[in-house]
Amino acid sequence: MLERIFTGSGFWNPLIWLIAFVVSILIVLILRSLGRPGFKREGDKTKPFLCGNIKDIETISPRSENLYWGFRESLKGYYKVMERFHSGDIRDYIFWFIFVIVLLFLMEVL
Amino acid sequence: MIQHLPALIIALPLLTAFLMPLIGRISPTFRKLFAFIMIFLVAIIGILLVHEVHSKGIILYTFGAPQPGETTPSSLKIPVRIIFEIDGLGAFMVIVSIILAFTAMFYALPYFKEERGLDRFYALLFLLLAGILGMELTGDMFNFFVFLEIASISASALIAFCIDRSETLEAGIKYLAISSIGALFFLLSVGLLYGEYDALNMAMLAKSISNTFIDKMALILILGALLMKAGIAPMHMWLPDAYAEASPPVTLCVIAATQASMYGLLRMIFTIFHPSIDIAFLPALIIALSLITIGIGATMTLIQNRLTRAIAFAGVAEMGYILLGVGTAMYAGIKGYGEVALEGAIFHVLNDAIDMGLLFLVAGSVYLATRELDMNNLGGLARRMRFTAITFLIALLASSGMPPMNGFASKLLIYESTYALNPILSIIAILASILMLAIFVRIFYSVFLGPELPNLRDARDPPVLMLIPMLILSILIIFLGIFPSYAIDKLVDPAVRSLIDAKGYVSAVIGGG
Amino acid sequence: MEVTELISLITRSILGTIVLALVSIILGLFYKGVDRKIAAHMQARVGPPIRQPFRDVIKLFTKENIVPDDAIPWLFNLSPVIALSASIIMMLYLPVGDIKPMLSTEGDLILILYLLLIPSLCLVIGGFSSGSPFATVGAQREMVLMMSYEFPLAIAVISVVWRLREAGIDVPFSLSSIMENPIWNNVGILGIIGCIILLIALVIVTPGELSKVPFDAPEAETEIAGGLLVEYSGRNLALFYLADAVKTLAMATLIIAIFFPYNLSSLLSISGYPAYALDFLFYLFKLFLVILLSVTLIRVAVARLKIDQLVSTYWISVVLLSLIGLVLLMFDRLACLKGWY
Amino acid sequence: MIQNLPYIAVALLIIIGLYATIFKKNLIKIIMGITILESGVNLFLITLGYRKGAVAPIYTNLPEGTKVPQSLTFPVPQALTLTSIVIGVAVLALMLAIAVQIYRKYRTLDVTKIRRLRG
Repeated sequence: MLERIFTGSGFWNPLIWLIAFVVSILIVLILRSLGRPGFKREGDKTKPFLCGNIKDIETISPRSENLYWGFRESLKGYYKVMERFHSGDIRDYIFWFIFVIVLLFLMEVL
Repeated sequence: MIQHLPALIIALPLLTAFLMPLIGRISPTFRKLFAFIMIFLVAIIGILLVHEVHSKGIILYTFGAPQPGETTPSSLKIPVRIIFEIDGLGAFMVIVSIILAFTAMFYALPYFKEERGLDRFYALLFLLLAGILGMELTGDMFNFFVFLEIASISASALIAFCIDRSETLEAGIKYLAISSIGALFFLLSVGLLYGEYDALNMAMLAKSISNTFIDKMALILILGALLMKAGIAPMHMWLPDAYAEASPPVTLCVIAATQASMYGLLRMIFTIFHPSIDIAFLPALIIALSLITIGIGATMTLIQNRLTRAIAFAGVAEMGYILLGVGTAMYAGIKGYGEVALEGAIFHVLNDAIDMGLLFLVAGSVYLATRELDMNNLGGLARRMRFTAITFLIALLASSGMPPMNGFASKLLIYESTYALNPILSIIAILASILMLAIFVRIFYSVFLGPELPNLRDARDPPVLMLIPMLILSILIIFLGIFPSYAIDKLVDPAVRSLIDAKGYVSAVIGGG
Repeated sequence: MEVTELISLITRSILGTIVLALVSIILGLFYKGVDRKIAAHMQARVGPPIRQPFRDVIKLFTKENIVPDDAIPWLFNLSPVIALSASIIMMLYLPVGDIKPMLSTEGDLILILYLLLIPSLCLVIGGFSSGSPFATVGAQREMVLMMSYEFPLAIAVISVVWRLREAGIDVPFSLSSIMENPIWNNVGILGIIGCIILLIALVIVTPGELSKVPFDAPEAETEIAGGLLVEYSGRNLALFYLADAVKTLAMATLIIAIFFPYNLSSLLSISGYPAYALDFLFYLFKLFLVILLSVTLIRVAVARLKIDQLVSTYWISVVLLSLIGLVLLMFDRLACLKGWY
Repeated sequence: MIQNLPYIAVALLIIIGLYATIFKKNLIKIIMGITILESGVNLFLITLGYRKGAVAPIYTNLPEGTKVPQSLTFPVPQALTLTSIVIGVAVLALMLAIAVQIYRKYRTLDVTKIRRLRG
């Protein structure tokens, strides 16, 4: 039960990892407690760091679909193909199923 | 009693399913209680069965004549019977299905309040459970087909259950159409095999199969059907639809059905067809399909805006990991790194089931609290739904395979065996885990973090009864993550050994070596 | 596993963590100072003294630790703690000097790859949980950056390990066997070229891993005001600063462990404590070289990339580069098998 | 040749069924295609079970001079087909029921329009 996993090429022992992790968290917490705790609540300290006249923050914070824009932007071509592939058409679902079977069949025959 | 466990574990859900409409007439509370007691009993029977298999070896349960000649004239040496044969792999799958079904039922009881037709809902859920368990226990090809169809029909009825929304109907008919075609192909190949060998019994077929053209055709049809049912690209498109549109308890059971199809694949490949059929390109093709699945699943999940759909695409990628391990084991044989790969794949079946299950339960809690699944309209829920946020964090780490969660252990086994075949395999596997981490972090941000939205201020954690199944799955994730060798020794290794020892499976039925 | 072995492992991991926490924080801050000094000299500035990072940290510890209104406090405060502790335990699995990794039999290279992710992941979650739009933009960029550099990083690491396995090394994922069997000794001429290419890829990955210029789009002071760290202050910021320092050290140590595992003591046939001391000094020198090459030089020489350029840089150019390295290694194995050398 | 006729019919039925499912736009026609496919598979099973000149194994009602068991057909394929037909009916009923509901929601049965789940 406490054995490490041996994969033939590497090891993994979560228990020891966990012990080390807990110890290091303790060290970090001790280190952290050296610092100045808390803060005085005054002025606009706790408001987000923004300029301009912003009323409610939730209207300007990025929504989910804006995330990872850079990634989608650079793989635009791929995603265009993929969206066409996932057409949602029930016939395509069946077509790809038949396609795989026929492919297997042809690869076997040829 | 003990020797009838395999029959009971199927009979009990079936009985419950058909009693449900009657019970529902008494009172809704009694219906809930009854459903809970029954799923509890099934779980206990399942655990006893697994214990029995692990202590005594393969269990053979015969419906009908145990010996040839008892029902047919003595000159005809064909026993008329259906057998259930449960070995290590079957026992492992029973555990997986029971974990999912148990948590799903637990979650369903408080999840549905005012919905109509709950009798039928529970009836179908138990029917689905019976179908899944039947697929995992049976030792007969035609029986497998029947249970496959039972599972498909009840699952698609369940997916389309909330007919108020049009998407559920669409997902339901897509699932039903594609899986009935798949099942018909399966039946066709059962017919081919029966025509050639006069046998439907898996062990009998395993013994008699040779490398003829018809057998290869049968293998190809079966593989196609089961790969499709397991959600392997490019036949995976039904899976995100079905997972995302069904209500969370149903999704959990559909996950179990998908894993049962993966079990079918393992059984067909390694026990029935493996040594005798020689299709040279097959392992390479399986590996290629698994890489495509991992790639498509992991990249498509990044562009989804619907919470459940994003999780479902990640589920596609997870199935790819399992198939990657299986393909490597097919290529290298179940020895050396191939055995490690198979171990990883089978372990990942369990981990994937638990992780995905927890993710969908969290999505269900979010939906219950906000009536919203579009991630663009969600945000800031971590303040009000702290427990849900923490469980999601656990599921996030687990399904993207971060240490020390359970996903890491099984993925480690897969990475550190597939690279020996070709480094590209594990490179893509590692990359896809990072992509999955990215999508889950995105989900975490857009649902739980960020400024609080004014229309979501009254979102609350779900009631305690719904937190319990989430808690159970979280504890399982952490337990399996910290003591993976326990699960490997107790559950995974017997399963792998039973696949290595295909002769044992055959001789348990036919006798001899 | 026997009880005595377990107990010795546990004590080793506890003591090792304590010792390595101190050593790696001090070393990390020292190399941060060196990096800043050299960068300043390259830009014809005088630059701060080498002990400046220490002063920065001490100053940050005396500052107020502000938690914004829109933040989720428990996550906001937890992230820097996890980031620093994950960076520290990474050092337990990496060879420091000539000493075998503390836990060489308990974790391997894949674990290190995942542990390298955790500090960045904590940055991301901390940025997201601070509730500021700038931090959100920065955090999602960091995640994109992680997705991008992980591909070449995985190629470089897995290729080397695969080649070691094909050369007949047992347990090739273990850091101690990588250290004892340098990749250069196990390959032919094609493999050496391939390894050089992989090394270059890894050197390009390093600034991304540490979000330094030109891959610092997540922090980008000029456009998103420090990005994911914008709301952090006081001791939380200090912890992230330390985590960055330790992670730099760990990344450099990883490169050293894979590609430069040689030591002076075996060359000069010294043994005992002098050998340890010598090797440790040599390790410090190697660290200096790697950090100079992969962090300082690149960050002084190149300008920041846009986020989509960054993705295409890693996913196209660097991936192609490292794939060439992998293919060369494969050919090398083939050549070794057929005896073409 | 003549004994292969059923197999040709099986192949034709399967191909017609697949054609309908892949190329027809109407959901009802797709469901019909699946049913035709199923008939093809059922016919295949039945054909497998056929033995020339053999009789059904009903012991109480055997014709004179039947050799037991040589000239009896083993009724497994028939049993399989019956099961398969029953399952097919269930599938068909469920599919049609969902199709009716889909028509109510989408006001169309054109599958190119029933695709809100995509991407």
